[in-house]
Amino acid sequence: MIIKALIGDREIDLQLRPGDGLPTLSVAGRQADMDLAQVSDYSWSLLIDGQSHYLSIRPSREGYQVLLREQTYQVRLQSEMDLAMEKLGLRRGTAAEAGTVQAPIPGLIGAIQVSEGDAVEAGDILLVLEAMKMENELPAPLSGVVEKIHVTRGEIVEKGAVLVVISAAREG
Amino acid sequence: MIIKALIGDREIDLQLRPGDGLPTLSVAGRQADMDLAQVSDYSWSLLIDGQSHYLSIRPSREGYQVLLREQTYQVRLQSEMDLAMEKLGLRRGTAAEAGTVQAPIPGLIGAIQVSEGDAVEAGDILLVLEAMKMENELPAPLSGVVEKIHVTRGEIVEKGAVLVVISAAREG
Amino acid sequence: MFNKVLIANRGEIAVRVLRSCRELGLQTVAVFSDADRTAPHVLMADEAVRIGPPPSSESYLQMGHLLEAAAKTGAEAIHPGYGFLSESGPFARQVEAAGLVWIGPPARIIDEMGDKLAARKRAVEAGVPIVPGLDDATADPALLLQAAEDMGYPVLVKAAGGGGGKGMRRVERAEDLPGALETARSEAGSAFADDRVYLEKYLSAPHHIEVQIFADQHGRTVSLGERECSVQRRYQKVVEETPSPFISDDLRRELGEAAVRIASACGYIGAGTVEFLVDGEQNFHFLEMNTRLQVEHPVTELVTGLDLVAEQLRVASGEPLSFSAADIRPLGHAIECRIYAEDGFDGFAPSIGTILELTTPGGPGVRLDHGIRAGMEISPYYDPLLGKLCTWGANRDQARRRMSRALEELRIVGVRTTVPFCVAVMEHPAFVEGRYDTHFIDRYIGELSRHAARSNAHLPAVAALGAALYAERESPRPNHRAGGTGATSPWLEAGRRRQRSR
Amino acid sequence: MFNKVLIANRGEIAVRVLRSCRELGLQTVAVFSDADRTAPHVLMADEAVRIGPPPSSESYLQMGHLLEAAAKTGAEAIHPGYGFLSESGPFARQVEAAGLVWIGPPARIIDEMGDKLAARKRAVEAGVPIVPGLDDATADPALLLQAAEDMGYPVLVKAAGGGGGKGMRRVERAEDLPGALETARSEAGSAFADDRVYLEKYLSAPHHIEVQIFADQHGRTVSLGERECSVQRRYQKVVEETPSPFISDDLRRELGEAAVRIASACGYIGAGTVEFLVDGEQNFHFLEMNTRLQVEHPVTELVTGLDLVAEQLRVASGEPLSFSAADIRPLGHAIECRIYAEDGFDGFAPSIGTILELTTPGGPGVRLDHGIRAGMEISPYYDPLLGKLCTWGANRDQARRRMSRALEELRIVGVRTTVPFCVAVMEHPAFVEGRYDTHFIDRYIGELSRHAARSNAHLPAVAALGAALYAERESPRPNHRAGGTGATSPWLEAGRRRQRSR
Repeated sequence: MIIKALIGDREIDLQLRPGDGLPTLSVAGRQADMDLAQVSDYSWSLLIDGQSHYLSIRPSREGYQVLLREQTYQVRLQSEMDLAMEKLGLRRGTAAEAGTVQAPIPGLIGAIQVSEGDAVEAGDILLVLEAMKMENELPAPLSGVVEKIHVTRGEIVEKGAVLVVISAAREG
Repeated sequence: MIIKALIGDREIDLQLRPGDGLPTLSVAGRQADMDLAQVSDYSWSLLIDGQSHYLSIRPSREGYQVLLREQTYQVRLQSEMDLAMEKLGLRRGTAAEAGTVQAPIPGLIGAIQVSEGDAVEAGDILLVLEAMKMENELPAPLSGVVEKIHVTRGEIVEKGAVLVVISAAREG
Repeated sequence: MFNKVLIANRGEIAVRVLRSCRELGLQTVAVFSDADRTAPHVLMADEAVRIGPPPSSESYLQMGHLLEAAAKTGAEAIHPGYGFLSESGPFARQVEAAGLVWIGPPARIIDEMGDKLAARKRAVEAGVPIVPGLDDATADPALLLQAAEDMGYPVLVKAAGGGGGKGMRRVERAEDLPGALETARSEAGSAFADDRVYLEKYLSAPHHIEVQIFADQHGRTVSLGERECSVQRRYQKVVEETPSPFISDDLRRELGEAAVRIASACGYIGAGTVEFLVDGEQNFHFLEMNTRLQVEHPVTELVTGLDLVAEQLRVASGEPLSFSAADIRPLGHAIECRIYAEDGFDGFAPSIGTILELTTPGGPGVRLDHGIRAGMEISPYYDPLLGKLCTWGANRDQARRRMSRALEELRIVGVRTTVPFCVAVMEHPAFVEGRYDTHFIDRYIGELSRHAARSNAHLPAVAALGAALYAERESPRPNHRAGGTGATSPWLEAGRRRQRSR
Repeated sequence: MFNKVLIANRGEIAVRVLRSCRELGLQTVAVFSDADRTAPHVLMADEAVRIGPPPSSESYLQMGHLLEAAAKTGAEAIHPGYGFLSESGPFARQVEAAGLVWIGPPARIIDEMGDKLAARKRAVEAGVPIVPGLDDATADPALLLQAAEDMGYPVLVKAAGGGGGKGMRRVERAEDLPGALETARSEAGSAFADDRVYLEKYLSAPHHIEVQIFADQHGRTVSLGERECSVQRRYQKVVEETPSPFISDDLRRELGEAAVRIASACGYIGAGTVEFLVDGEQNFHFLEMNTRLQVEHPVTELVTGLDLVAEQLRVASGEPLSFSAADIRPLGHAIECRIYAEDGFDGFAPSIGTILELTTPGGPGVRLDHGIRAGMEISPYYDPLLGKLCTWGANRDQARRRMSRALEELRIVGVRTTVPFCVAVMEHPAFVEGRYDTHFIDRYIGELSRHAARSNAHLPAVAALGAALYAERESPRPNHRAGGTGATSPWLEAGRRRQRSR
């Protein structure tokens, strides 16, 4: 059961051997002594060959969000099966579609300047996203029709939240 | 619905009026503006006429354990009904029985020097309670027979835990 | 002295002011918006009064609500902290009109020094060099073009009525000047209700160095030394230190004297900061004066041993300063890192969310000022400054190493912070050697990011292992088979289950 | 210098040592018993090695396990902290025999100064007055009775081989002496494998004042000033401060010189503390020497600006002290309050349990050293010291008020602590005025308790209100009726439900 972990564009080969007691893992072929102990609701102590690491781990949409020395890592885990499916081109698409406007930063939705059904030109301002003293005007990424507005004024959104969907105008 | 709160040997008269919104409480006849807001799992912010109090509140065997400015208060609440029953002598007894040996401090059970069924004299050492570098020998409070031993060696006990019960020797 | 102080602010500065009040035996009144009902400054205060809904325009900036809260609680004095209404002449005037003590300089000084052009004039009168420029905001376009030509491009168009980068434009070429003036005027007009703008020479790669001064109502004005504030992004400070590793002792003395001259010239009272730009040849120019407590005041406190907030309270109540110039003998070195809810390696993008866990550093030479707690929601309503971590050392190297150590101990789970960015700054050669100016971040952001990635090169593998063991552990045991295939991998099951339950 | 240090301890002192190692760029190895797998010192260290089950006799006191851990991790030096094996000559010898650096004085000095009789002899040779007594532990009963008669009752019977109150007896009358000698001998024999006892005059109401000294391997021995440690219960310190508010500058100088003479006489190396008893007339007597870092070392660090652990590491690696006697110019005042998991108002009864929440103080002049975290179990296996809160002030009054303020900010939910007791000490008139000796707690415990009750007189009502509103809120809503009678009181329902579910 060879497994891959993906962190950004980095791939790490892991091998998990569920034993009678603790599972053992090897990284890139090298086996290590490991012990994961829960510290608190979100935090864990991981000893790898005696090296002490203090992590917080939370499941996320993409896999797992790991905080380590105040750096956040997004970890995706893949089994042999996943890898095989990927080879067959069965990987789920994750890229946002061209007409989807997402929040570039977390913030508060200010004035919304379009309505569903409106025709917009690429560059037209759709709405204002307020964040920490700044007002950010979000423009339409392409020309078309406002298909769906997912937010309302005064709403707090996270980074990456889908705000508006524009369906592209048919050419000709 | 007049209520009493008991803290140690102090009694405080409270009056709770569950309203449409927040309940209002008056203390010793004086009504106060109050707002209790949850801060975290165990902690609460209580504003009484604008005075800010930061409490931790936990239900306990006796009622509620309240931490306030690092002091711990045991609060028992009584309704009119409770008070009426108390007047009729129907109050539940809380005092430990004479033959019950409780842990005077929290600690680790060391050597247990008696077995169930043993006859003991008042003052005989029953067991050793170890706490923070000290060994405390706990004696039998009265002469009689060891009826029940509730603990085993190596066990950690809290203050007040019942350790051993001695049934008094019948006189004559 | 007054007995009860209302703190018209929130976050770490409200907590900071509260601490000094308490040490002096004064009662404290906190104010809060609905978003801050259980914020630390509310939990710690003696009294707390609600002043409105979350947006600061409806709460912390509502002068009427603040004065009502003071009246209701019987507060006798108001401390504005920094930001919000701290540099509002009208608010200071209203506070005094209500018969309360304003803990800050008198309204007329706030008004005067808040007007950048009036402040520049004061500096000139006090014999202090200013950044070359054209102060006649009403000059005709031809005159402005000529002036810009004379001082040489790039030039800065700045608003007379305010700061914070609003109404400010950097202009590279003459043909862009008229347009820039127009935009700046309009921005300044809407931001400060004052559309006057002026021209300043753009100094390349200056140091931003400021001097803390203090004056009482009895004519004594003292300099408490300088702070080096050149680690900035978008004119916002990230790291400060004192003493400056850059300036000579002669310049240090000159800056202190210049700051005192300007403060004396305008009859200053209370805590104030005189900001200077210093070029590579140690030429200095007055930039502006801040008529309030500065975010970075703790580094000055660490080397002087003074409590600046306590001193503000004393001065406001009419007492003389507790020290004279001769008492100021700065000892050792202090550094401050600002902990923002921002990702320093992602363009300082703000991060909101809930602080799930908070672990604070301790031990020798560490001071932490913050206004957060575990379980607190970081909302987009307010400034993203969570707190300030300061260290003191017998020398700069010790303070710096101690800062690295303390940053490592600080753990904030739930939002991204500038902590890893600050760690990289502490270890960057230019910072280690004290060779940096205001372009430090822009110049080195790539290096800082690469350095962080390099020195943490082993961490992605650790994170992957942690996630794998976590998934294994959290997975339902019945599915767990020795030698199981990928298809029944317990951790993928667990991962999927959790995704579904969202 | 060595590169990797194993810290043979736990709790706040392991964390303390780790911090200085990190600031000097040294790798750290923590050791842990099964009870400490997720304790802060393990979470913070670079490496961590399990050394056994919870009882310290099977883990932290296991010399072999510690040496194995060092060998396994390649640690080159061992820091013992205080307590556990820090004053074990045999362990120091084994560490050195294993080719490792022992961070402490050489074994022969530990042995010599650990022998109270040998230490008294050194003091006499160095011309330092000792507490009057009879040092001949083998003297016949008649001689002992005569000596006791000569020095006057009460007298103390003390063990030559160790401290901590073991083998110590206070004797009021001649007829009790033989019995006391017998018991003390037997106790000392089993505790220290050394049944020698000696007689000391019992000084009434002395001050316990100690001097921090530091010596390097190059013949330099320096005094870093004194600490006043008279706030004690059962010979255990609770509050310490420096400088002592009691002694004169002349005595301060004399004590420093005496401490240096004793340390020099025995060829001392490293950090050490010379303890004195000082009577009401400022006569002083050598009591004993501690050949290790002291719990209360931070107050000395706060007024001198030194890092004593860093200095220990330097001295152990053969470097000279980084300072000379002339560099020691203590500034301001520092106070330490020990935070024990004990109820100060209930005979210092220990408290065990889980720390549910932890909020730490911050701001100017506050230093916190602790080894706990939210979620941590406080077990009866180890010393009840959770941490130490220290404050610095420009003067004693500021340090004291700051301590009150910081104690109020410290919140430990889940176990009872000495925090409220320490608040009462800070506010007691005798402490405020600096008029106290080693009988302070015994003399004033009633007053301290009453003062706490008085100044918190309004809190029981607040607690009652909090509990009532909490019960109301936690109660099941369907049962909630306006004007409900006592019989359906929602909070009593809630209270009962919760009791049943336990």
